[in-house]
Amino acid sequence: MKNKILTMKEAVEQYVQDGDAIVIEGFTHLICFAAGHEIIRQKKKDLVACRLTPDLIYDQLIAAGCVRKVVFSWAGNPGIGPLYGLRRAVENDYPRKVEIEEYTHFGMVARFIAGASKLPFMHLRTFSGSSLLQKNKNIKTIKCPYTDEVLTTVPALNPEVAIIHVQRADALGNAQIWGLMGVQREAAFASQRIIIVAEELVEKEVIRSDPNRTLIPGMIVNAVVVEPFGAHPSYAQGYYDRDNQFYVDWYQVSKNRESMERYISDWIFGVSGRREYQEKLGLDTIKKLNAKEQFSVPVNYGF
Amino acid sequence: MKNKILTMKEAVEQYVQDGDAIVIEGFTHLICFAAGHEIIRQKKKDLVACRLTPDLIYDQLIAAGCVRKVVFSWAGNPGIGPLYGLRRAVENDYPRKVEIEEYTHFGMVARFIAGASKLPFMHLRTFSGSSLLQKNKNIKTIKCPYTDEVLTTVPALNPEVAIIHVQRADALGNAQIWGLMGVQREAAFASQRIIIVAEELVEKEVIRSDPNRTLIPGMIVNAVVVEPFGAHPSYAQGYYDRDNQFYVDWYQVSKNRESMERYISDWIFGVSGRREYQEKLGLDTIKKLNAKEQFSVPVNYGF
Amino acid sequence: MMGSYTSSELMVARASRELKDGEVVFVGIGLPNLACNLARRLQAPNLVLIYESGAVGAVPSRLPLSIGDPCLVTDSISVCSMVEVFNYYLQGGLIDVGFLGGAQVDRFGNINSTVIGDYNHPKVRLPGSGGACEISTHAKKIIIILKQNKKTFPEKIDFVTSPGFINEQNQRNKYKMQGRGPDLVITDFGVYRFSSENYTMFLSEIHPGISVEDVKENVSWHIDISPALVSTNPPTKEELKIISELDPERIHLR
Amino acid sequence: MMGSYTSSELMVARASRELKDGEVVFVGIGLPNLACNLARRLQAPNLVLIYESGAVGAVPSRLPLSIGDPCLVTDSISVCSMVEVFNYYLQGGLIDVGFLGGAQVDRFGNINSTVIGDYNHPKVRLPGSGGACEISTHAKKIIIILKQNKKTFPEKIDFVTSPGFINEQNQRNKYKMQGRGPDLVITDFGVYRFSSENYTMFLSEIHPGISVEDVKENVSWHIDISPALVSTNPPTKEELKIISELDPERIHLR
Repeated sequence: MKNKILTMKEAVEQYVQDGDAIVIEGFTHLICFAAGHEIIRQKKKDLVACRLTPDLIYDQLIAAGCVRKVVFSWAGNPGIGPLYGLRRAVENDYPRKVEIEEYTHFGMVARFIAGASKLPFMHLRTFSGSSLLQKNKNIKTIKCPYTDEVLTTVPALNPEVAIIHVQRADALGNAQIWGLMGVQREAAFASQRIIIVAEELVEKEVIRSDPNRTLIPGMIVNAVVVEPFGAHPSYAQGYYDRDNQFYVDWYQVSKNRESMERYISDWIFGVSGRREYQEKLGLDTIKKLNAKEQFSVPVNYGF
Repeated sequence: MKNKILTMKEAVEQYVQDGDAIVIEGFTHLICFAAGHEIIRQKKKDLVACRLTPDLIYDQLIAAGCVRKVVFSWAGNPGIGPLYGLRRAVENDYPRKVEIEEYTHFGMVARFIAGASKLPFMHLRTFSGSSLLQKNKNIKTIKCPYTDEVLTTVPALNPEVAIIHVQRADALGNAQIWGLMGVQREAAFASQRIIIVAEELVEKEVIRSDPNRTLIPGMIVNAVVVEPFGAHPSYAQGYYDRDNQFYVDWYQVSKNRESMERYISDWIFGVSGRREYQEKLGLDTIKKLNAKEQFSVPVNYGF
Repeated sequence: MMGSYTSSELMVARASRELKDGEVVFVGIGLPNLACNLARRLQAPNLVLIYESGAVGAVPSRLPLSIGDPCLVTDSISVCSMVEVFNYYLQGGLIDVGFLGGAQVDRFGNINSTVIGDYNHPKVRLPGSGGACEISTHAKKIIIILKQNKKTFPEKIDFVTSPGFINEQNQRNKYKMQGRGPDLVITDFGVYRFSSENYTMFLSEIHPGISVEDVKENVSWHIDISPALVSTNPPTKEELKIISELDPERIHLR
Repeated sequence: MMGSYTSSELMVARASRELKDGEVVFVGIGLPNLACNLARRLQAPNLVLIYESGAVGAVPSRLPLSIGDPCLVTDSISVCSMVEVFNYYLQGGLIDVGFLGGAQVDRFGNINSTVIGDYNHPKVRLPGSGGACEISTHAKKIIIILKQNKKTFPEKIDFVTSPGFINEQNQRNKYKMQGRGPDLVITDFGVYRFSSENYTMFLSEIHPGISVEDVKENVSWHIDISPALVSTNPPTKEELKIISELDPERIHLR
C-alpha cells in the first residue's frame, strides 16, 4: 500500500483548506503545536477551530487571524489563567471577530462520538439546569421511547480535517497512542481527512506486535508526518515531559498583544519548521524535558 | 483496600442468584466456561442468560435447566453447526421452556453501551427492512431532533451479574485484556455485580506498568477468582489456544440429548472444579494448547 | 466436482476476483475467508480484512475455524472492541465489501439466516443475524455466497434477517442505508446480479458444465437470464494451488 | 495568613477531612488536588483519584500543574478515553465526590465559571464548563471550594455553568440528576452547608479568627448562620507538613 509520508508543509498544503472545520485534538497530552504553527505560516483563513480545550495552540491560531469560529468546552491556560488571544478576539474583535460555539466536555465528547458513528446526534445527561441550554441552540432534547424521560442532545460534529499527534506510527498511518487518549479516536473517525503526526516512524512489525495499542488505523489516514518534538510545549508520554514553564510564561507573553505577536513572528514565522524551532529552543530545554524510562510489562500475543 | 479473591464456588454462591439476568461475555475469546460449570453445579435456576453469542457455555447452561430466557444475537457453534441444547429448549421445551429475545450483534452492543452509560436507550442504524423489527417489540424508533430522520433504538441492558474472564488481574480486580475484547468493558460497566476471573493473578505493579491495558477497574469489581485454564475450550491469547477440536466434537456430543447429559454429568458434576477438570482433560491436551511466545514491543510510560 | 475442481473452489475463486487491492473487506468464516485470503495472495496484497470480532488488518497464519480465532489477532494491525467495529467501522461507512451467506435468499437479495418456518414455532431454528443485518445495511457492496437449490432460493423467505433491496422499488433509500445493497450472488450454479430497474436477481454468469435448465430447476421463481450471459472462468491452477494451501484439510471445501 | 497557616492551607485541610477511604473522587487541579493527596497520606490511603483527562487511580509523584500532567498517568491503575470517563464513570454513577470551583456561587450552590457580564458581550470571558456541568450533575456529592467576597458570592450569578440545587425547590429531581448536589462550600471564611428545607446555603463552621460580621460582609445576600455554628478545626502540624511537601513551591497555596 502507498507510503503516506509527507512533510508538515506538504500535509497542511494538501489537506487543510481555508474555511475548513478543523480539529487538532489532544487533552493536554499530544497537542500538535507543529501543525498549528505550519497552519499559521501558511496563513490559512476562516477556520472553524474545534477542540475541547482550545489551549495555547488555538490561542496562537486565533491571534494569527486564522480562525473565524471556535467550537469548544473549556478555554483556558490550564492551571495558569485565561487565553488572552481568544479573549481579545471575543471581547474586542481583535485581530478579527471570532464566533464561539460552546459546550461542556461531555457535550463535545458526545458530538465526536455521534460524528464517528455517523449518527446525526447523541443524547446525554448534562446541560439541564445550566444556562448553556439557553445560549446554545444546538443543544436540544429528545424523549426516550421506553421511559418517556427527556434527555438532552447534541448534534454530530464531523470536521473536514483532524490532526492527531501520536507516539508511533508506520508509513501507512497505523498509529499508536499510550497515556492520555482524550477523544482522539473519535475525532479522527469523525473527520473527513486525517493527518497523523508521529514522534517516531516505526516498522509495521512494531505496530503489529501490539495491535490493541493501535488507536487509529491507517485506512482512514491521508497523510503521515514524522515530526519529533512536534507536540512541544505539550508532551508525549515516554518521549518528553510537558514544558510547564512555557505554559506559565505564556501568561505574560500572551497578556500583552504586542508580545504575543512578537512570539508569533519570532517562533512561528521566524522558523521554517520544527527542526529550526528545536534549534532555537536549544539543547538544554530539550534535554531537560527528555523522558525517563519506565517500560510496560510486555504481553504475549502468541497462541 | 480489600483483597477480593474468592474461589469460584464462593463467588458464584455469593454473587449469582436464581432469577438473575447474567452475562458471561467474551466473543470467542475468554469465554468463562469455569464459571458456567460452577453455576450448573450449584443448580442456579431461572437465569436470564444474556450474551451476543450463546456459544457452548450457554448451550450447557440451557441443557442443565438453569435458564429461563436467552437474550442474544447469534446462536450457533461457530463454523460447525447449531446449538442443539438451545434448539431442544426452543423447539421442544426440553428440559424446560426457554424464551428468547433476539437482536443483532450491533443491537446487543448498543444495549450494553446504553447500560454502561446509564442511558435508557441507544439509537443506531440497523433493523430497518429486517423482520426482527416486527418480532421484537423492544426495538423501537426515534426521530432525530436535528434532521427529522428516523432511527431505530434498543433499550439499555443492565444485567445483575457480569462474569468477565481476563488474562491478568490484581487482587483488587483491576483487570487487563489483550487480543479480542468483544463487548466486555460495556457488559461489565452495565452490570450491578461483577466477577473477574483471571488466568493469572499479578501484583498491582504489573497492572500499573501499563494502565492503558486495563479494561475493567477494580472499583466496579465484587470478586476476583483466579482460575488458570478457566476459559477452555475457549482460549486466552498468550496463554492457550482455542480447542477447536472440542468445538468440532461438540456437534456430535450435543446432537444427542443423552450424550449431552452424559457430558454434563461427567465433566461438570463429575468434577469439583477446574483443577479436576484439567486433570481429567489430561496433560497432553493442555500441552498441545499451550501458547507460543510472541511478545509485544514495550512502551515507555516515563516522563 | 466439476472437472478438476469442486464447486466450492470455483465459488471461492470467483468471489476472490471481485476484490480490489486496498479495499476494506468485512470477512466471514468459511468460503468468504478463503476468497479474501486468496485475493491477498494474488491481485490484492493490501486487502484489509476486518472481522466482526474486532480484528482489523488480520493476516491469519492458519485457517480460522471461527471468526474470533487467535490467529486473526496475532500480527494484525489493530484490535478494537465491538463498540468500535459496529459504530465506527460499519455504521461509520468504512467497509467496501461485505460477504454474507444464509439459509435462504429471495429474488431481491434479502437473506434469511434466522429461522425456517414460523418464528415463534420454528421448524428449524438457525443462528440468527449476528452482524449480518448491519453488514447488509452498511457495507458499500455486498457479495452473497451460498449453495443453491429450490429451498435456498424460495419464492418467499421465512424471515428477513439481512435486507437486500427489500422489494422491486428498492426500499434501501427509504431507510437511508449507506450500502448500495447486494452486488452479486455466487452459488454453485452461477453468478447472479440485480436489475437496476426492478432490483430483481438475474443470471449473469453460468458455471462450466451447468445448463440454464439446471439453474431454472434450482430457483423457485422464474429467474431472468442475462442476454449477455457468459460462462464463469474456471479457477486457474494457481488459484487452486493457493486455495488448497489455505484449507489443506478441506474443512470449508466439502 | 491565619496564625501559622494560610487560608489556603486551612481550606485544603478542611476539604481533605471530608474524604473517606475507598471513595472515588473526581479531582480538579489546585486546592482539590492537594486535598485529595493529603487525604491519601492520612485517613484515606485507598482513595481513588480520577481526572477528567482519563487517568484513574492516579498516584501523582509530583504536583500536577494541569489535569493532564504525565505524572497522573505513570503508575496509575487505568487510563481510558474521555468517552469512558464521561459515559461510564461520571454518567455511569461511579463518582462519590466531585470538587468544583468557580468565579461565582449563589445561595443555591449554582456555580458560574463561564462569563462575567452578558454572555454575548462579556465583561470577562472565563474558561467555561469543561467537565464541571457534568460533575455537578452526576457526582454523588459535590464539594465547592472558592475564595469568598461579595463578588464571588453575589445575589445572582451571571451564568449557571454547573447547577447546584438551582432554586429553593431543588430542581435536581425534576431533571432526574443522580448526584445529590452540593454538600458543602469551603471558603477562606468558613464552611457552608445547605438547608434541606429551602436548599439555601448557611454558615456551618467559621474559621479561627473570622467573625460572623466578616462573613456577612463578604456575602451579597442575607446569609443564614447555623444555630449550631462551630469553629473550624485548624490544620494540624501533620497536615501542614504534608501539604507543604505536596506543594513545596506553594504554587497553589498563594
